Amino acid sequence: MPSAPETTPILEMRGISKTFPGVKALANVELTVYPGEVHALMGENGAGKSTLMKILSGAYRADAGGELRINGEVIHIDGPLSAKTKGIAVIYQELSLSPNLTVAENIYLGRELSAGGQVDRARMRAECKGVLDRLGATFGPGTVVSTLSIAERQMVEIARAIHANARILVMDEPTTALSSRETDKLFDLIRTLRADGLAIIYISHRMAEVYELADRCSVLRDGSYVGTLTRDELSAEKLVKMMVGRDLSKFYKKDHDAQGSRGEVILSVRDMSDGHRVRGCSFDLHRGEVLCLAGLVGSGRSELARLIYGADSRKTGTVALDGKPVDINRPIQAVDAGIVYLTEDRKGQGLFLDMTVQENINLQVIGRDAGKGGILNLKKARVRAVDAIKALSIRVAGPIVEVGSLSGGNQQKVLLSRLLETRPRVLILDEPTRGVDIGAKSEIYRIIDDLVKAGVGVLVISSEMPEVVGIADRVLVMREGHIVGEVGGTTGVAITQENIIALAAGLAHPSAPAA
Amino acid sequence: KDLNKIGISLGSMGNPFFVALANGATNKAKEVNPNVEVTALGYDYDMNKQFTQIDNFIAAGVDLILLNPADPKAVAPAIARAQAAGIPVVAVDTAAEGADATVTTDNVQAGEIACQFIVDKLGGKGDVVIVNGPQVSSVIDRVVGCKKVFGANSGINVLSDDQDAKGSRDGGLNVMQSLLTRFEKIDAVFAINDPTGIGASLASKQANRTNLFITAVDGAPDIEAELKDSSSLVLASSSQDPYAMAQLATQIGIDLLNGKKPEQQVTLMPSKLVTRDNIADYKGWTAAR
Amino acid sequence: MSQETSSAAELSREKAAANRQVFIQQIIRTVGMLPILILLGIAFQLMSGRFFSPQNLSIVTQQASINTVLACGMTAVILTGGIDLSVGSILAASAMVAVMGSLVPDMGMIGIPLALFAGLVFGLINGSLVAFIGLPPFISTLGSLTAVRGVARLLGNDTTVFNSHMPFAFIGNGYIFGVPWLVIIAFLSVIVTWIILRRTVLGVHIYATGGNESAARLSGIKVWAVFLFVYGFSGLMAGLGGVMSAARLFAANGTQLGQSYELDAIAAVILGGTSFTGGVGSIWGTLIGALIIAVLSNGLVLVGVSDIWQYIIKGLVIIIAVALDRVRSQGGART
Amino acid sequence: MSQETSSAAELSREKAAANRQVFIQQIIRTVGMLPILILLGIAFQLMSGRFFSPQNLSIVTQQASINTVLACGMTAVILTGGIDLSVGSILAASAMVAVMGSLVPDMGMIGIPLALFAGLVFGLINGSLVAFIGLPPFISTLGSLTAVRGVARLLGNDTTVFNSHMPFAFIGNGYIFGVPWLVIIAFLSVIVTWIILRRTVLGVHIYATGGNESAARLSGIKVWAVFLFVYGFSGLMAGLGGVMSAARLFAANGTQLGQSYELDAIAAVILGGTSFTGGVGSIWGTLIGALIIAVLSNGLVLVGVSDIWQYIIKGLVIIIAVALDRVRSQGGART
Ligand SMILES: Nc1ncnc2c1ncn2[C@@H]1O[C@H](COP(=O)(O)OP(=O)(O)OP(=O)(O)O)[C@@H](O)[C@H]1O
Ligand SMILES: Nc1ncnc2c1ncn2[C@@H]1O[C@H](COP(=O)(O)OP(=O)(O)OP(=O)(O)O)[C@@H](O)[C@H]1O
Ligand SMILES: [Mg+2]
Ligand SMILES: [Mg+2]
Repeated sequence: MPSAPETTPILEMRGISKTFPGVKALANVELTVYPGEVHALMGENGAGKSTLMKILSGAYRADAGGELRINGEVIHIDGPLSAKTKGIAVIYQELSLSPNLTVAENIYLGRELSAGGQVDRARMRAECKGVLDRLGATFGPGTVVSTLSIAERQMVEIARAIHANARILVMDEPTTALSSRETDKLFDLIRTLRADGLAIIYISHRMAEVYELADRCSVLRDGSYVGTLTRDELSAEKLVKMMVGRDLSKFYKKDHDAQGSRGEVILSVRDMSDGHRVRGCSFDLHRGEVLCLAGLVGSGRSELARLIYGADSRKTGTVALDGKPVDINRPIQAVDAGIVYLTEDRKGQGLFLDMTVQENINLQVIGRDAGKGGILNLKKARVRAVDAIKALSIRVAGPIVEVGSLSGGNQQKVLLSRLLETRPRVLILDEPTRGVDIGAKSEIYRIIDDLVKAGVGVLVISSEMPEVVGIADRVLVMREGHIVGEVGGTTGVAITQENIIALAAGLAHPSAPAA
Repeated sequence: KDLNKIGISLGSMGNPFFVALANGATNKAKEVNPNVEVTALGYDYDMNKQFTQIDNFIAAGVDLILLNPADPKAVAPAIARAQAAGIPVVAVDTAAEGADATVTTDNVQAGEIACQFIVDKLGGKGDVVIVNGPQVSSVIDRVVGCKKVFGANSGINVLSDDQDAKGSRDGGLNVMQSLLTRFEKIDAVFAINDPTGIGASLASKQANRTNLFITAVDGAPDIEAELKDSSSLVLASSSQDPYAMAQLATQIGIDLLNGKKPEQQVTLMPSKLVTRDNIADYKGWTAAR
Repeated sequence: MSQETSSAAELSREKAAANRQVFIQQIIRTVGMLPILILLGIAFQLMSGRFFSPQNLSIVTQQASINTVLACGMTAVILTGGIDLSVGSILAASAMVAVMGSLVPDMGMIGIPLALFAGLVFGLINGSLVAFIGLPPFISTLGSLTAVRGVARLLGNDTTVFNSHMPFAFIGNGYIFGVPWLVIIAFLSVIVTWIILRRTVLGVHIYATGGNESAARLSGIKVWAVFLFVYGFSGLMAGLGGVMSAARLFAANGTQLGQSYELDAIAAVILGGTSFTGGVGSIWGTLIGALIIAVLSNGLVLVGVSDIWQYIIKGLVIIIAVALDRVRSQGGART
Repeated sequence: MSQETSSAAELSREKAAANRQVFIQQIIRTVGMLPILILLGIAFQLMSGRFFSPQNLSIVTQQASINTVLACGMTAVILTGGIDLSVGSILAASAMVAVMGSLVPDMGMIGIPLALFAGLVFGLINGSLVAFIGLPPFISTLGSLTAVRGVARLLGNDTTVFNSHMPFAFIGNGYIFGVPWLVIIAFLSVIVTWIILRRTVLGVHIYATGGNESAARLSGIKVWAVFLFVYGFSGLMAGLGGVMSAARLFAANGTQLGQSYELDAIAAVILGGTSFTGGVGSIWGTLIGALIIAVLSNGLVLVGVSDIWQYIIKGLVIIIAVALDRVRSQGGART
């Protein structure tokens, strides 16, 4: 039905190229999208997916020579506004909201309603309420965006696109910040929109989502168009081979023996609370164990991690390392004790985008490497950076490239290698594979596996269910600030998606709350 | 009427000249009323700020205002407001239109004698430079006086007169350095005040151009040291006497309060040239009196 | 299932509470410095016994008026994350134009539009540099701070121009219903700015540009138009300040006017709680900030503090005021 | 398989090329304004015939020296995303301390450490306000701009203090191997700043704090210590500037010294390509910026341009220089 050759494609992109200073991001790429289809766009980190979409949305200008057709007509897009008027709406990978404005103002940004020369805030609020309700948002249109979580902000972006009555809707990794429940809600929504005849271009690194949603799937590799598969042709092997150019033998690599490698307790957290988002959480993390924290968005997992790390101030709670209590009130104390934390907000709180890859990788160890008087050991820094780039296969021209110019997945690897350079004993990873491509993902899983084998305790917060099920030795489930249950490990309850979701939603009690 | 409060609005309270002026006024007023409250403020050469200060003085209920006007004519409306509130206004250092009285150094004459010194010393022939300053009326007058003298002597060639050295040592030094590079031969320099002159002297000494000399206007304490120092290139300064000026102005103000009109609207205090020869007899601004 | 809905209800209740809290915080931020303004007033009243006299209040508000007008434009500029250092120079140049215009026989009122126009043009030049060439606002307005000062001096050839029969003298010295014209103009400027910022689409775009410039660009807002507008508006306000100054002084001078007025205007905006990074702030805060500055200058004279100590006290009060505000609204974003 | 290796080789060749390009870009950014500096020099030489004389070059560099020293501290501050408006006032206060110290019989050299200490203390006060109370840098240093100016005047009771037998007069007037001491001190300051910024852990932390403050906090950098350091360093540099100024002028005055020096120092930093938002910039750029400003002031006098036109030309040159730079390095991040 959707790929029927007799229908005119709503969108055709032909011969699109884009050169950045020093980088050929796209070379002669094509893409054809029909109305009423969900068209997945796949490719490794840095393949050029976002760049292609930014050209479509008028944020970038393509190099001369390409052609763009909508409903068969050649068009020119010379800015965000002209894309918008042609019915193209994009939800970017980096959220593009004004944090100081309200939800309604953001939804109407650039096409505000006015009455008698005044902005009509009341009407704006009333009219976008419907969209928000349809999305099941728990916040109102008058809420200031800066008070929303990442997931909620993403929901605002989706609402904005839907509300603009777009004919072509681009979603650049919309589910990276969503938990399975929000994801299901989003998918229902996407199906409705598809039924309404919208063309949806869907970018994701999650295979499962692509199988579930996509009618067709185009693949980019290193800035070139590789090919398009229809639904029937879609298979993991084919896709991966197109994307990576080789086979990925084992995806969720779990070499370590879940029972065998698990050692004594390394980190124990007791009665942790911050007064409102986290309430009396206690748990133990063992040496050589991957412990996952699952739960719905807003259940307080990130907050709990930040409390342990000393990034926020706690109300009650103690942390002990190897049975000895440690005093952690600031991040530096946690780092010194051997606990590191990978933030979920890579750009906002993780990386220094204007600094080079080398500086970012070395940032937390330069103090240790430095000579007398804090003089930098640049040689050592370079060696570390080069090694780390190799070890994590970071796609970058060299160590003195600014991190801001890397693709999202490669940025994530830079951030991860910065933490690994500190040789931590406890690693807290908050959404470690957010926006990371399949190859890099399996590399990150391999790294986690290696660390665990070396006796590091790893606490992973993840909203991606297959990931949790795939890598966890044990799973704690959080709900409304409490740890409400445990699966896997010694509980005897299997680690399955159903068991976790049941706990997270407060529907079942397969076991007593841990500790 | 009693004298309980005096408001003084002066160019810049960081300038020793105005400090001496404020001291003179304060001491004079204390002779009349030992408990007198004197508020002396700098308006930092901003006309709005001076208007504001005068308004504030009116609100504070002062009995007498002394001011050094930002502009001789422009300050008239503010003066009129004060007078309407029954407060007599005496201008010091620069004449002010509408003021009840004015006491000022004869700045034109000060410029004249400083530059006459140059003309005499050069024998009426030579290349000179005027290092100018912020365009306030006292500075303008000095330059007018100076140019009058130079203009009368056809042998004198004025190389530059349009560089603002900000009236400070710093500015004098910087501007003079560049002027020295620009002109290979300079015989004498007229600086619009002492700090500028000293700055020019420092620049010339640094550049080893000691075949020139400098005159200035003020007779400030630092010029006294300079004139006593034989290595200095400053040879003369037209002195002012801010202390006496303020005393006179305050006296006139007190008389006005008691209904006595001054003998003349404008009292010009003549300037005397202080040179190396007569420096020993010069009393200076800060001398105890 | 019922549990889920109840938790959803709870969540939305919590959200509403959070929202309320944000709202209250905004109010606090807006009127943030009001208590300090009142405290200062009371302190000066106690020490001098004259501060709250009607005559003095009229003087204080008049003194605040020009800075308030400048600060209105500055608020819009800073809300976009920019800065305008050239307002003092533009004020001086516009005041020159106003006085020179007022000297035109029989149609001296032309000085007003001419001065406003001059201010607008200078502002639009600043705006073009920022909007089209993408210069950092600090450097482009630093350039015009210097260049426009030169123009102001050039206009009068370094002399004072004056006109004792200023046709619009009433602006600087007249009253309506006992309220000085200067104060009325300043208040109207505040109102107009408030309407622009809070009641028009343009205002939303100004806040959006300051909050996240690239997001604003992506959503199709003509960011260049926003920049052009705010700098043009700031220039226009400086032109209005020039008219007010000319009307008050019956004179203007290229050097002796407007020196470092930009610092006072910026201080008013920041005291008023507007964030330097843009996107957050309100015009009412600016008004209070401007009043605090004027009250300090006036009150310290009333109390008879010496010039030196006025400097020290003013500096300390600015620091303490903002520090108090910071401590009080702890957890607020860093401006 | 062979195809894969050959493509890998190609990739690595491509990578090397990209690497080179990045490197060249960085160099261009660093020396960005150098062509403009050279152009200005040539233009002034052609017009006056004296600009490149050794004597004049010595004068220009001397005139640039104090601003360079201030701009070194300012660079560190701006790299953290802050600003220090108080350097001019601190310079004045330190110069007062230096001259007063030089008058101590038999141990006049004590003026130097005293002045440096005074500068450091004022700087640390600024730093504490930013680091511990979280005041916006603009407002806290605006407060000290005013308050420290008051202190400077208080120190000398509003008079000029002078010492014609300054024991450290050589600093302001002496030469080593034909190079003025002032220039040597300025150059050493640049070197020291470069080492701190580029060769020490502290320097990386400064860039990191400016680049992303919350990431810096989260990665365990003591952000408060960074702030304390940069403002302390800026104060210390202003103290050094005070010593240089005192040694050069044999005198100091609390009001007349250092007025609006902060603008020149900031202009030097920004002309040098350091970003206002922090995290991006280099000290060599600052040096070139400071030289451009000094060359302009000196060259315009050499050519005989009147004071009024100097203002206009200086303003325009600043704008044009940055605009040219912007056009040349198009696509660069907005500073
Ligand atoms: N503004 C830019 N300047 C320079 N290079 C850029 C810029 N934006 C993207 N690139 C480069 O273009 C290439 C494609 O990037 P793009 O963001 O489109 O990848 P992507 O497929 O979306 O990757 P990801 O899955 O990680 O989001 C990368 O090599 C990236 O480094
Ligand atoms: N700055 C903030 N101000 C007010 N509320 C906030 C703020 N940040 C987060 N919240 C709220 O706190 C709740 C927890 O958010 P958060 O996203 O950190 O939880 P989480 O369990 O870590 O979920 P996830 O990691 O999947 O996003 C959210 O409901 C959000 O609305
Ligand atoms: Mg992408
Ligand atoms: Mg989270």
